[in-house]
Parts: sequence; C-alpha cells; structure tokens
Amino acid sequence: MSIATTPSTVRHEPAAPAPVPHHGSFLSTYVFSKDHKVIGLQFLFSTLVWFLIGGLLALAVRWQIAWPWSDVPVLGKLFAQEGGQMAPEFYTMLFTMHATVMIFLVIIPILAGAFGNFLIPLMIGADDMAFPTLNMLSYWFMWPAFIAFGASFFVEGGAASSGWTSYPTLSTNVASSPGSGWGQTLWLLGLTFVGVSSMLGSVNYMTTIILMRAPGMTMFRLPMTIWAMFITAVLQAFALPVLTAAGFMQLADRTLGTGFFSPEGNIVNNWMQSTGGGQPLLWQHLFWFYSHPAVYIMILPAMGMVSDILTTFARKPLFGYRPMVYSIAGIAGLGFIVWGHHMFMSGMNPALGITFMVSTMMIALPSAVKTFNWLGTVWGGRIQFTTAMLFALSFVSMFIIGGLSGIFMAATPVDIFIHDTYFIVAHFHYVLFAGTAMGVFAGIYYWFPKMFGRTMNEFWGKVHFFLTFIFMNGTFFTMHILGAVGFPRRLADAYHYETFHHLQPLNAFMTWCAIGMVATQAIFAANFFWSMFFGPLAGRNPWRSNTLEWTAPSPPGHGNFDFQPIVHRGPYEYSVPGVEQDHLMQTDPPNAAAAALAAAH
Amino acid sequence: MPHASMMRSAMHRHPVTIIAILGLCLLATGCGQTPPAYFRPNMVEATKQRLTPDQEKQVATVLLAMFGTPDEPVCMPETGLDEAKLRLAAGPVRSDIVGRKNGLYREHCAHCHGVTGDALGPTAAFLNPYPRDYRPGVFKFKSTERADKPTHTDLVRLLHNGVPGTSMPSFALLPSAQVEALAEYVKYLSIRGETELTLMRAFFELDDEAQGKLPETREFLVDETLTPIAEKWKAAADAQIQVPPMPADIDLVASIAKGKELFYGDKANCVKCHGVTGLGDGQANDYDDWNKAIVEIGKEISSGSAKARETSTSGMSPDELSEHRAQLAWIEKFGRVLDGDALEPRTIPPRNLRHGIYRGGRRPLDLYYRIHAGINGAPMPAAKGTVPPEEIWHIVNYIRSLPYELDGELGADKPMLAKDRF
Amino acid sequence: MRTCSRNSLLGVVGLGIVAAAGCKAERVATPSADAQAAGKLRVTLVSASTGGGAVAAASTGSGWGTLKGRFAFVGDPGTAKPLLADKDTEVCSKAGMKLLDRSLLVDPSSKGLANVVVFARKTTRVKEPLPENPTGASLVFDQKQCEFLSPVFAARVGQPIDVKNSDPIGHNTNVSGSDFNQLIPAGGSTTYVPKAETGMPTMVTCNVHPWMKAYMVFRKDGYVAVTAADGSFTIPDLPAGEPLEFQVWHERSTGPNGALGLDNADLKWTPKGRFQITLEPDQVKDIGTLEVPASAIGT
Amino acid sequence: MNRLSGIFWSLLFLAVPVLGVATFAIAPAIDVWLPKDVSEHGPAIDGLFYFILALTGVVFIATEVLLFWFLWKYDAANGDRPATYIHGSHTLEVVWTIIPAATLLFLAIYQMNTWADVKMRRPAMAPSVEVVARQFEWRLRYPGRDGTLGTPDDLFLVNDLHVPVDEDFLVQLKSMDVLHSFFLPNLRIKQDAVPGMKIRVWFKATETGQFDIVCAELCGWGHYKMKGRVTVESREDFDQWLESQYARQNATQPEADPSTAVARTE
Repeated sequence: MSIATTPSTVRHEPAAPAPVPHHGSFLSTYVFSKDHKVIGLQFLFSTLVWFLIGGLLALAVRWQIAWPWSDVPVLGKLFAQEGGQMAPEFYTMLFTMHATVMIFLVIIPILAGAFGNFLIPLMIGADDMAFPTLNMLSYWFMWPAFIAFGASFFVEGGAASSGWTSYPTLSTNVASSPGSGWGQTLWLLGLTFVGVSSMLGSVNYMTTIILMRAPGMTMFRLPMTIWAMFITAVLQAFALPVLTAAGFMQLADRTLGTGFFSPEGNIVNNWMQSTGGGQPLLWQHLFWFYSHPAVYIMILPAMGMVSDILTTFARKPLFGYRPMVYSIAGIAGLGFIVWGHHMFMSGMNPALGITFMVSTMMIALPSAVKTFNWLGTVWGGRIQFTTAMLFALSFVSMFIIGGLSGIFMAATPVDIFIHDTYFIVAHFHYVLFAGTAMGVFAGIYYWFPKMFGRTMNEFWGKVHFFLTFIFMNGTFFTMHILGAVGFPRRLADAYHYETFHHLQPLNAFMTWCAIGMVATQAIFAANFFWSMFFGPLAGRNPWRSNTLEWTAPSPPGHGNFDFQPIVHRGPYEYSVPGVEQDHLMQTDPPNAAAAALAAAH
Repeated sequence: MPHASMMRSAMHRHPVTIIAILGLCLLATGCGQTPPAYFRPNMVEATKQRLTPDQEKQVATVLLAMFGTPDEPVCMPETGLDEAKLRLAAGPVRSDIVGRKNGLYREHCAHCHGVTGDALGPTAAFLNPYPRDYRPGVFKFKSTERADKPTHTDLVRLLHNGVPGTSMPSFALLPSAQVEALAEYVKYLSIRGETELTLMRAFFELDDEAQGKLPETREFLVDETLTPIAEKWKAAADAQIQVPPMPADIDLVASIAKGKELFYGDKANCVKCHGVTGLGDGQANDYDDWNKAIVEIGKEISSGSAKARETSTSGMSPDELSEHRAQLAWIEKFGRVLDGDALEPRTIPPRNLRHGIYRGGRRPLDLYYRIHAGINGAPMPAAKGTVPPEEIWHIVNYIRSLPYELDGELGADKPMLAKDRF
Repeated sequence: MRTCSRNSLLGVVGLGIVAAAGCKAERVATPSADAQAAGKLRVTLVSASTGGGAVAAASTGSGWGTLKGRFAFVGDPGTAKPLLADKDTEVCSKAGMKLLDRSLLVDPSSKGLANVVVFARKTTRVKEPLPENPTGASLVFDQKQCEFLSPVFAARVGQPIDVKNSDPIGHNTNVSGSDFNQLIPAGGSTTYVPKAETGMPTMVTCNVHPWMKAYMVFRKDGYVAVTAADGSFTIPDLPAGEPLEFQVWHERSTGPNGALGLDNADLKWTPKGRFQITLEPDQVKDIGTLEVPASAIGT
Repeated sequence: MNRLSGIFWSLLFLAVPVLGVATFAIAPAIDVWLPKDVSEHGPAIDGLFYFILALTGVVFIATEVLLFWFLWKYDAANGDRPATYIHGSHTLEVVWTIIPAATLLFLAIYQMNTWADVKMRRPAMAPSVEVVARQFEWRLRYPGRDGTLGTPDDLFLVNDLHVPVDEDFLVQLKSMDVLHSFFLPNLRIKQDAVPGMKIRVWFKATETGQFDIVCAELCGWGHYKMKGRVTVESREDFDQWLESQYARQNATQPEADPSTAVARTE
C-alpha cells in the first residue's frame, strides 16, 4: 500500500495475513533471524516451555509440602531405594530451581524478551530494533543459560539447592549441601548468561525507544507499555552489573578459593574451611541490590501492558497518563534504595533497618497511585469482557492484594514474625503469578492476532481465565494465613513442629488447587496452538485499538509497516465525543477528528 | 464484538483437541507406579565371595523368611527383638495421618543410613563422616568392651545426644517410645545385615558335595548362624565395662600434669596419632574398617586387572581361557558394584582434642570408655591392660583440659605445642 | 565411587538426560527373593522341629600320620618393593635400612615359597597330649624396627600369645575381625588369647605405622602349618585312616579369599585351594614339591 | 446474554474481597492464626500486625468493591451510554497521593520504637546462653556456675533450651557453618545466625511452657529437621534443671538405673 492510504480503510477491511517475505534461507529467517518479531516469538516459545517446566517443579514441591515422605507419583521411580519418598535434598533442589526457572527463564525473558522485542518497534512505529544483531545475540545468549540450568539437574548432587537467592556460605561451600557442588556452579554460569542476554536487550531497547520513534511520536505520546519497557531497560542496565559481578565473586569463592563471602575458621560438614576473611552479608547486599530492582523489572512491563489493555476494552482514555509515567519512574528510582528490606533479620545493623523501612513504605506510594488510576480508567468506561480484559482486570485486583501484603513485611517489627514464612511466599506469588503472569496472559490474548494474524478462541480463553483465577487464589490466598501461623518456607516437612502440625490439611488443599492450576494451563496450550493454525483471521485491528502496531498488517511483514506511520496524538483517544468511531488511532489525520477533539477540550 | 461469530464457529471443533491434551497432562502427572521399598543385598560382599546369581537369590530368600521386608518386618524369637517396636519404626511414612504410628525409620534415618541400614541413603555420599553401616554389626560409642555390642541404653543415649561433630542429629525431642522403637529397629537391621554377611561368607566354607547351596535347615540357619549373632546383642547388657571410680581426693592440677606425661609418653602414646598439638594431626592417613575394606578390594581389583592385562591369552587351553575370561568378568563386575554400592573411601583423622567436641559424649565416663576399650572399627586402640585405670583417669582429665588451654575460647586451631601452653 | 563425574561432564555439554539415565542405571541389578520359597522356609524355621539335615557321622579311622610337603614358585618372583615407612624413621629405617614388602618370599636357591598356610578343614579327633605349639615357632608375636617378626603366625585357639614390642617406640597391634587392638608400650608386652577359629588367616596391622602388616591363623585342633623359607611344611599327628581335607592359603593368591588354587589332579585340588588325602596309621606322607605357577599369584 | 456475562464476571471479582475477608475471619476460629504469644514484646508486634491488617483491610475492601462496582455498572452491555471522555483529574491525583503518603509515613514512624525495643536496646548483662547453630542442630552452651562462657564449667546441650520465666534472657547467637535463623514463634523472635558474626538476641518470657525453636533460614538438605525446644520455667525449676544437667555432664559412673540415662520426653 502507499502512504496515501487512509488508515480508516485499513482499519475495516480484514486484511489477509501478509506472509513474512523470505530474505535468505529458512535458518536466517526463522532461527538466526534478526527480525525483532521472530526473536520476540522465539523468546515467547522458549519461555513458555520453561513456564511448563517451572510449573511441574512447583507441583513436586507442593506434593512434598502436602504429604511429606509419602510416595511421589512419577518421580517416585527415582527414589525406589527409599521406597518412593522424596529425599530432602531433592526437595530443596526443587524449590530452588522452581524459583530460578520462573524468575530468570520465564518472567524476565517473557516480559522484556518476548513482549519487549515484539512490541517496541511496532508500537513506536519503527521498522526494527536499533541493533538487530545484538537483538539476535540477546536471544541466543539465553541458550547457554537454558543448557546450564537444564543440565544441572543431572550432575552429581543435582541442581543448585541453596535457594534462588543462593546465600553463602551454603552456596559457596561445596561440602555444605549436595546441590552446592556442580549444580551451584552451573547455576552461576546460567545466571551470568541470563544477565548478558538481558543487558544486550536493555541497551537495544533504550536506544530504539530514544532514537527510532516514528514522526510525531513524542515521549509523552508513547503507550504505557513502551514507557514501562523503557524504564525496565534502564533498571536492568544499572542493576545487572552488580549481580554479574557478585556472581563472579561467588564463582571465584567456589572455584579459585577466594574468600569474599566466607568468614575465617568456618567448619562446614566437618571440613575445616581453608579460606576466610569474608562476610556472608556482603553477598546479600549485592544480590538484593540487583534483585530488588529486578522485582520491578518483573512487574513494570506487565503494568504497562495492562494499562493499554484496560483502556482498549474500557473504550476510554487512560486515567492520569502522566502520573502513571511518573509513578513508574518513581518506582524505578526508589527501587534502588530499598534492597535492605530483604535483610531485616539478616544481622545487618538494625539502625539501617529503620531507614530501609521508611524508603520501603515510600515505594508503596507510586504503586498505590497506579492502582487508583487503573480504577479511574475503568470508571465510566464501556467495558468489554474479553479474555484479555478479564486477565488485565484480575491483574489489578490481584496486584492490590500483593501490594497490601507487602506493607506487613515492610513494617520491621511485624517482619520479625512473618519474615521467611508463607506470608512472604503469598506476597510474591500474588505479585509475580497473580500479577505478572496474569498480565502476560492478558498480553498474549491481546497481541496474539498481531503475532499470528489469528485470534485465540474466546470461549476457551474465558474457561482458562476462570479456572486459573479460582485455583490461583485457592493456592496463594491460603498462604497468608499459613504465614500468620509462622509456617516457614523451604521446609521439607514442618509437621513435626507442634506449632505447625495441624496445618497439613490446609496444605493438602493448596496442593490440590495447584494441581488444578497447572492442569488448567493445558487449555491455554491447546487454545494457543490450535488458534495459531485454525483460529479465525484477525485483520489489522481486531480490538479497534489506537496504538501503532494495529495499523500494520497481522502479522506484520519484514519491516513492519506497509506505510510510514505518522503520529498525531496520544495512544488513548477512545470515545472522543463527536467522532463516529469510538476511537481515534494515533495515525488518524487531524482533520474532522481534530476539530471534534478541540471542541471536547 | 466483531469476532463473536468466529468464536462460535470455533467452539464446536475444539473440545476434542483440548480433552486430548488434558488427558496427556493427566497421564504425565497422575499415574506413576512407585515400587515398594526393599532391602538391598550386600552386593559388595556377594561379589567378593564370587556368589552365583542362584546363591545371591538363596540368601535373599532366606533373609526374607527370617526378617521380612522394610514394610512388614518380622523377626525370629531367637533375636529377642520386640516386633511391636519394629512395626512402629518400619513401614512407609504416612504424614497425612496426624499421630500416625509407623514409618519412623524412613522419616528420620533412611535418608542417610538407607532403608537397608547400609549407609547408602541418598544423602550419605555428601556427609562427612559417612553415616554408619549397620550391617557389619560394629558400633563405636558404647559402654562395653571393644568387640561387644552396645547396650540398649547406649543406643538410646546416642539417639538422644546425637553424635557431635558429625551429621548425626539429636533426637532428644522425639517421644521416648519412638526413640526406643528406632533403637530396636537399628538392632534389627544390624542383626539382619550381620546374618547376611555370615550367610554370604558361609558359601566358601561349604564342602564340595553341597553343590554351592546352603542347607536350609533350622540347625544351620538359626542355631549356627542367627543365634550366635543375636546372643552377642543379648550379652551386651551384662558386659558393661566396670569403671573404677575416679579417686575422690584427686588433685586436678596434678592429675592433668600426669595425664600430659602419659599423653606424650611411650606408654599411652596418644601423641602418635592425636599429634603434639592435640589437633589430631599425627598419624592421620589411616582408614576405619568400613573404608579400609573398600580400599583393600580396590587394590585387589586393580592388581587383578593389571595381572589380567599382562597375561597373554595366546597358548591358553580352552578352560584356562574361560577361567581367564571369568576372572576378567568378575573384575569388571566388581568395578560396577563399587560404583553403585560403595562410597569413595575416606581416611579417618584422629580427633582434634581442642575443639571440645566429643563424638561419643563429653562425660568423663565416656572418655574413660574410649581410652579403656579403644574405638571398635576405628584405629583407636585399647589402653586396658597396658595402662592402669587411675592413669586412664589422668589422661581423661588432661583431655578435658585441652580445649581451655587458650584464652577460654573453644576451637582454637593455632598449631602451638600443647607443652608450652600449660 | 557412587559418583557420576562422567555425567557431570556430559551435563556441562548439555546431554543431561542421557547422563541421568546413565547415572540411574549405575547400580548393579540385585536378585529378588523367592517369596513362596521364603514362606515355606519360614514355617520350617519357626517350627521347633529339627528340620532334617542331620549331618551323617563321618567315618573315623584310627592311628596317626604325618603330612609333609613343599611349595615351590615357578617363574620370576621379581624384586621385593620397599615399603613407604615415613613415620619414626629414626627407628623404622635405621641406618638407611629399607623395609621390604614380604608378601611374596621365594628362596633364591630352592625356589621354595614361604608363608603358605596349610590347615586341615575338619577333623574328628585330636592326638593328646596337644603339642606345645603347632608351628614349632615360639608363641611370641614380636615387632622390631616397625616390622612384625612373623609375617604369618599360626596358633591353636585358646593358646596364650605373648604380643611383644621390642622397639623403643610405642606400637599397637590390631587383629582385624577380633576383639584385639591393643596399645603395646615401648619394650612392653601383653597377652592375647584367641577365642575363635579364623577360617582363612586374618590381617594384623599397626595403626600407628600403617605399613606394618602380618597375618594370623587360629585353629581349634591346631592342625595348621606355615611353610618355612624353603617352602616346606609338616603337619604331624593327623588322624589317620579317614579322608582329610586341607585348605591352602597364600597372601597374594588370586583365588577366592586367598585360597591357593593349583592344577593338581592326583590330589583332587579344587579352585577353592583344597585337596583331599587319607593317611595310613604312622605313615609320613610326603606329597612332594607342589609347583605354584606365577599366574596363581596376584601382583 | 452479554449482560449476563458482565454480571457473572463482575460478581467473580466481588468474590475476591468477600472470600478474602471471610478467610481472615475464619482463620482464627480454626486456629490457623498467630501462635500463642508468651513474650514481653510480643503484644506490641501483634498489635502492629492487627493495626496494619485493619488498615490494609479497609483499603482492600474499598478498592476491590469499587472495582466490582465499576465492572457491574460500566459493562458495555449495560445501557447504551458512551464512555466518559476524561484524561484524569489533578485534584484526585493529589488527594490519593497525599493521603497514602501520610498514612505510610505515620506507620513507619509509629513502629520504630517497637523495632528498637526488640533489636536495638539490649539489656546490659552477660549472655545467659550461647547458641551455636550448625547443620542441623542448635548446640547450646550455658556459662555454668561462674557465669562466664568458655570456662571448664560450661554446660553443653543440644536443641533443649531452658529459660527462666519473667527474666531478661540474652542469647549470644553464632553459626558454625552456614546461615541459620533462630526463630521462636511463640516468643516473636527471629534472628539469622551468620557465620563469623556474634549476634545478641534478647527476650523476656512471660509464661511457662514448652515451645518450638524453628530454623527459618535455608541451611541445607536437613533444614526442615533443625528443630529445637525452648522450655520456659520458674527460676527454681531452672536452677534445679541446670544442676541436674551439670551433674549428668560430669558423671564418672554409669547411672544405677539405665532408664534415667537420658531425659525422658513423653
């Protein structure tokens, strides 16, 4: 098509999906492709596979918590010698790798890698990323990580088993735990590669967003998704080096015999440690200096996507666009000075605890602001309950819970009791699963047409949402009251404590819910792959949305746009009074619409 | 909704796919058959004794008849074991039943000591020192003479205090009924293991007319094999070492000084292994019996294979050749058996006497037992006979003073001559 | 052992699954008990009845005979390796004297193989009065310059053995599989009374000086001999007129439990290192020189 | 049809606050709630917990119900009025920034005192006991008669901590190998034990009884079984117990009656 084509016609004629033109071999087009969309999808598929693996790991964990030492289905064969019961070190390995996989191989890459890659150029009107080769590398650097983490399950002693935080001296000392052998080394290697990948990505995103916006696309006309991706990239760029450095220090402690993190005269498993003079808390500081910002890396993009989806299906402008942007920036800024709230009980100077408590209380603020603005966005809209919308709404609803429960932990005296109990487990699962994962599902249902040119089945989408929503809350909400009892996390069997032995039925209930939750994802998988090939054709703009990606063909060919998009307004001009359609795309020329707009203001 | 129509049209074709995939998932997670727990035969000994599969099978069968399975233990009256206690300790864990009445051993012990009591639990390989293998029936920390079995009280006390300086935890918080049951079950596993060893070794003693089959008679299996082993356990209770009381009017300082003399002297000769510093840095490259056995076998195998390599098969008569082949096969099998059924041998360093950690207990009485009778299974020799009781008491007092020779902090590790400290 | 270092390598390469399979397959298969047979057997065992198997009384002869023989090593015994004696060198390797491995002692002139143990497996009667000691050597088990003076030591069960230490340093004497592991102060001594038969000879060590090694064999009837430097042995006063079975052992034999298997048809020599013989009363039976091929001796 | 689905979904979202509140209402009834508190500082902590619970509860209910109400009311299928065209409200933004900010700040300042009491204002006294955590047990060392640690009359025990009631009790916390966490649920105490650090923990128990010691920081494969027991008892019982343990530790003769060899647990 030519530039002369009016997008309004573009909008209504359901265009057949334009085939991806072949530049070079299959290999260079689909495997080692430099096209941001292909890379995005590569990220999407890899992370979804790991999502499944992580989920199954979680099930095994839940099994042990609910029925410790009783025969494990399927896995039982591994423990024939023990009569089918799970060995405790195997359990520690399970929850360690569950967290590791979910955080480093699913959430971070699926948000930044999959959606970031796919959406950024499309939503800012660029034909590709600034550095396509870097982009490709950022994906292929994930593979050494995939291999390292995957292989670590099969080495002597099994995979890493000192928690995803891998605190020294448990993690630095080979003798301290079976998983602290080969498994931990591979874990550190994997982590490094994930870091490299994210770093390459973030550099690319920042450059692209700053330099390659379409004409007329000012920073404050960017959709929230892009803002979120931008801030996330900044966070990664500043936080990651610290983790990578710390990782190398730990690697050195383990392999070169340095003593950054181990004090003098430590006797682990009755082996006298030769090195010493270090300080275990140093790792915790370095680790959380990355990993707290990382918490926001794991939620901000979802927030952005949810904002876009809410506006689309509420047919209403985003409530308080700039406050939303500022609050994201605020979160990012404060995110760097709150890491200490993970260490209230760690032996860090209690006086520091007070300062970190204050900053932590303050970071709850921007989150609150965002929540209120989402409510404001829904208020007075014309809400369409599509699957994407439902997931987006559940994100808001669940994020409220996750946010509020955070306040308990932020209050240092209360944290004395609930630190490292199931209360914290509930908290971060509400933020990361009930929050981010819901956002991700919303994003997949919402952008699926743009990715594959076909829409996912709505009916089964809603079934998927309903069951997930029920089971999810059944699993995670219960954790709050478990935490109130002080039920500690990471215990292979807590029922020999008088304080906790009556909690077994509750845990059994949660495990059944968890099983249901994982099983439900089969519906999603089926729907996803079925719709990829047999789903109804989508057309360019099935949701009648405003942002730039919807002006491109579905799926967009190489180079994305078949005309040069020129941006005339912000991304959220829905239900503009006096305009016949209930939305004005960013590319719509400022003719009659502009008049109407002026009248409205 | 622009796509409502598509939606409806799609709905009909779906359920098949989805149900299929759901089914697959259930298949993947739901049904998995877990084999019941079983007693693993002592493959190291079986291979050492060159048992044939039939012979291994016979031993397994006899043991099954005499001792039952990990889930349903039985015991011959001759063992003098209390089956009720055994049932409390044995069996799978049913943690979903509050106040359940079985599975204690597999809940608390099997991870390290193994369901069979062979110290090959999944966690064993990562512990230092390795957990105890009950099968040879050798126990270290007890109130009886070197070769005697521990008394029931000894086992209970050990469970109660744990073994400081090892991975053996204290079970003081378990109800005593459960501790009793566990102690009884340890005896059961030990008697079973020792019986197994005896049976496997018995094949070599067989006359040729027995055609490599043990007589399955009460005389042989019970009277000749089981009863002697069980008797040793029964005898333990009355075999406690009689400890002459420490002289009441003992002058501690003088006693400690005397103890030091003995520690460094040629008579008690402690210094040879525990070192001039008392840090356990003397003769330290020896093995305990369990590891030594594996080391010896390792040597045997390597020498055997070396031998086999250098002998040329050329000019061998057919049966010589088959013999040669058999030898090679045996060596190869032994290699695999050690891989799976034995732990990497580790030396046993003498105790560092300055940590103030005493595995067998810190009571003066415990130290007296150790010095008097030595430590069974370990290099520590007995001083009885060559060192009179009152001198043993002196040594005890000196040992107890060692951790405090520095500025009162435990675990001092600066290699300084103990002589210069006092 | 019990490690999968191979697998860890593979793991790094990423062939985890394969590795896992290998790791799990590593433990050798074990025989499964025959449940039915076990059930039947249990009935036999719990029933107080003497479940058959009464041993037929062995035919007994009369009079006494003597067995003589000699073991000769065929082939090149090589030169004895020096032992690693790194403790108490001022005593143990005095004047640079090296302790040598004595596990294979062959007399250069006669090729006689020393320290082979021959004992009667089962005997029905013993000639009274019992000889003072079966081996002819004195019942002193001494250690000097960090070496047990008798590499292979035989005694009758119940005979008091004088365990001596003629060194200016302390030793301990550890008879494996027995209740005896005793400190022997410098120049001191203690008494050990063996309580049970050993079956095959058992190892004796000194834990202070790990290289010190000897063997002890105890028999109830005392019908046991250790070959001398020239490889010859004599067992006097054996019950005559009835079949006797002898067990032969050598420290370095490749046979099971050190049994010395020879290819000797007329003595019906078995792989378990046993041969049978029946003595006439007052006969001194000399079974001549038995040739021990190098292949029967491990490295 | 569509309106029905709108109703259905909005009700689903209403279920969140309803069931959420219900859960927290039922929990105490079925004894899935804060364990019995027997410490002097505990009430302050519990008080804060309830205060925050109330505060967040109100916000939770308000926001979730609002969400439900908007979903119910502004369902596209519910009447045919256009969506409100509004880009936000400056006043609102200010309001819902200031109010939470004030609340949170108040919260932060309000609880500093409790924090200082539990973690910063250490009673001036010598350690009542040294707890050395190691994989996987709590090794205890009482100073013994002379009241100072590291002397030959120290009393060594495992996992079985005894504490006199109504007295300040100062624990000197160490770790021998890896991180552990000294968690006394009923005494509202939690403190990581860090290798190479000597950390003081103090509390005053107000009731006699036996309570759990839990390890709350992953310390390896046996983390789950790193269980201890704290026995709060009167001063007399405490001293008597100390004496008996001391006698047992220094025994030079076996017990006359073997059944008294170890402290019995029923």
